[in-house]
Order: sequence, then structure tokens, then C-alpha cells
Amino acid sequence: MIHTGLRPGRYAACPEVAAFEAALEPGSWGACALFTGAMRGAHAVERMELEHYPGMTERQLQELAEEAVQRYDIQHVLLLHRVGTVLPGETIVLVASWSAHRAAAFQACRYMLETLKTSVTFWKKEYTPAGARWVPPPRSGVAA
Amino acid sequence: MIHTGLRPGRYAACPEVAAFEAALEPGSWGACALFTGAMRGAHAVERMELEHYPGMTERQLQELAEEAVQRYDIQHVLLLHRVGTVLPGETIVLVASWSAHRAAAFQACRYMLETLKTSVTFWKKEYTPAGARWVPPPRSGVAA
Amino acid sequence: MFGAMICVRYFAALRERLGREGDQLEARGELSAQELWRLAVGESWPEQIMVAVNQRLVSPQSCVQDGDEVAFFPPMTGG
Amino acid sequence: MFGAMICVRYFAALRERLGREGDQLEARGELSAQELWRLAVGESWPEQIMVAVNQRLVSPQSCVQDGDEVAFFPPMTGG
Repeated sequence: MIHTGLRPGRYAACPEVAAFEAALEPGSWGACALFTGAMRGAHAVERMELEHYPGMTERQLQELAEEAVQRYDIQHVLLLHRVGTVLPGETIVLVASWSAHRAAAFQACRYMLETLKTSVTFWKKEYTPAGARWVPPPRSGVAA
Repeated sequence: MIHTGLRPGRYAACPEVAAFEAALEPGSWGACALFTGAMRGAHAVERMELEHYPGMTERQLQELAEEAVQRYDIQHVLLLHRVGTVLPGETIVLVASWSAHRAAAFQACRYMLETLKTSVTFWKKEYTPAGARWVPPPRSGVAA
Repeated sequence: MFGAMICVRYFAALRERLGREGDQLEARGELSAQELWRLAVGESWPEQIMVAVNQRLVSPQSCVQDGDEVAFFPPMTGG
Repeated sequence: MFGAMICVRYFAALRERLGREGDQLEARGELSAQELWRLAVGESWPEQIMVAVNQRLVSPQSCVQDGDEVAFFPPMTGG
């Protein structure tokens, strides 16, 4: 099962994952690797605006999930990304993959996350009391 | 924050993670990597018994979590492992790490999981209609 | 396709800098995305800009034609 | 430590095969975990067995003494 989506409002990672897992055949997977990225409270950033390319972004998420299922030995993917106004502490991205094999689950999860950061049409703008700035492209391995 | 524990009864991964995160300072982390391992329903295994070494196992979990915090750039660890009778579909292990950096979060999570599989005193016995057998030690990368 | 134009779109910092969401242009013959940029924006090709034609990422050398939706934007910062 | 013994414990498949949870033995001088195994179980050292002394994993060559808790068990299969 693959589910991808954009969320204009805040969402809690755990209920999303629980609802997704409830729809999977019980006992059909042994390993789940999950990543959640949240907005940090540092640097006096009061909020973030997440811009996307309506239509293209949704399709890129879906294709990324399908590609991960093709490329790795995983059966299920849940891929959610926030758009619009995000506040400190809120979840921005959720990437999860289910597999019979833990290595595949980890690799697919990591692959989707890294691809998301550089190849899917999202742009972040940070707002501080001193003004706003567009977030520069990520360096590898550093959480944005 | 570090929390490790053995669970004699079934537990749901999501509420455990949500409760742990609720106790962290909001906005203090940007990345969370989480792994859950569940008992698969394949191979006609009706249940599993998870034996451990009371006292030693708990201390090994705690030391593993502390070692991961030392070794990787992570701030928080949640590490739970089931003991006793486990049924197909139930969660056996939950490993999660919180960090400012996604690479560190992934690496620490993977490191703790791999160490758990070979160096912490747990032993699995599977029960099928045809009889019982002790699970052989894992080959690398294959979910038990 | 009589009357079809190229629909040009801008996103994020680029949209803000140009002060508009997009332009409508006529291709009149073969044109690369890079050449379209010069026509629409009136600047030489900047290093850091990415292009999508009909919502697929392409190289700046890719051909565009009337009826296409061509988007220019800065490097993505999702995740 | 007058009267102290070595507390030997067995786990998992080994416990089942031996039909007991442990033994109490007197060390009487220096002894390795491997030698303790021979004394307690009456078998030569098997390849796949692991040892913990006072709940810490050690090599089979490690010394054990009266008062120690020494555990023998098969390779772990957690996670």
C-alpha cells in the first residue's frame, strides 16, 4: 500500500502511522523504518511558510514512493509533507516504509527523505522578528 | 532523555512514541528516526516466547542507549523490547533516536537495532502446530 | 495548436524577486527552456535556477513549445 | 570469602538441553569460564556458547572466582 499526501494543517505523526498500519494485513511485515522531521525552535524563527507547486508536488511524492517500492524490497510506503504555515515543534515531513527486511526498510526510508530534500518541489521561507528569508538548499546530512 | 524498558505485555508503538515526545522540549529536535520490528505472521508460527536474562538485559538496554548518545550526535533515545509471549503482528522492538541531524538519527537508530540483535540477552522460541524451535541467530540485514 | 501559448510560472524566491507568478509567451518555432527564460525574464541564465516542463524536471537545454507549462524555480528545500 | 560459591546459570536452548536452570560450584583456585563449563556441564567447550560473568559479556578465557555469577547461553536473537 502506498499513501502520499500534502497537509495544509498540522498533523500528528503517530495517529497517521497507526491508521496506516491498521489498514495493512496483520503480520505481513516485520520491519518498519520511520523518519519524522519537525520544525526546530532555534534561531528565533517564529514560523515557516512551505510553498509547493500544486499538481507537480503531489505527483512527485507519489512517484517517489512508487520508485522506492521498485528499487528496494519494501511493500508499503507512507509519505506525508506539510505545506503552508508551520510553527516550531510541528511535524514537517513523515517518511515510513514497511518491509520483511530491516535493511531495506532503512534504506528506502533514507532514500525517500534525501530525495525529498533536493528533488521535490517544496520551498521553505523562515520568518523571524528581524525579517524573512528563504532557506538555502540543504547540505547533506543536516536536518533542515 | 533516555528511556529503555522490557515489556511483558503487548504495547502499541505510536502511543509510546507520542508519550515520550510529549516529555521532550518542543522544538528541541529536528529529526527522529524510528524502527519498529513486529512478529510476522508467516511460516505457521502461532506464537513466540521471548526469554531474557533478568537484570542483565535491562542494564544492557540502558548501556546501549547511553553508548548511542555518546557515539552519535543524538539527544534522546527510546528503546523498548518485548519479553514473554508474543503473537503474530505484535511489536517486538522499538528503537528511536532524536537529533538535530537526520544522518545521526538514522545511524544511531540502526546501530542500536543491529547491536540489539546480536549483543543483548534475548532469545526467541517459535511455536508452530508441528512443534517448537529456537530461532537461529540473525544473518545481517534480515528481519527476524 | 492555433493560439496556444507557453505558460511560464515562477516559484518561491524567484516569484518574489520578479514580482509576478508567471507570463504567457508565444514560442514561434523551436526554443530551449533557457532561451525562454531570456525572453520572459530578460536576464541571462542564472546558475541556480531549475526548470520543469509540463511539471517534470528537465535540463535548461530541453525544448519547449506552444501549449507547454514551463516553471522556473530555485533549488528545492523540502523535507 | 568463606563459603561463597560460583553461581552458574543457563539460558534458552542450553537450559532446555541441560534440563536445569543452573548449578552451584566451588572454584577452589583460579579457573577460566571455559574450565568452569567443563566442571559444571561435563562437556568440552562448544563453539557457539557465550559467557557472562556478573552479567557482563566476557571471553571464555576470562577468570571466574567464588562469589561470581557465571551465565552460559547460546547466541542472542533479540530485536
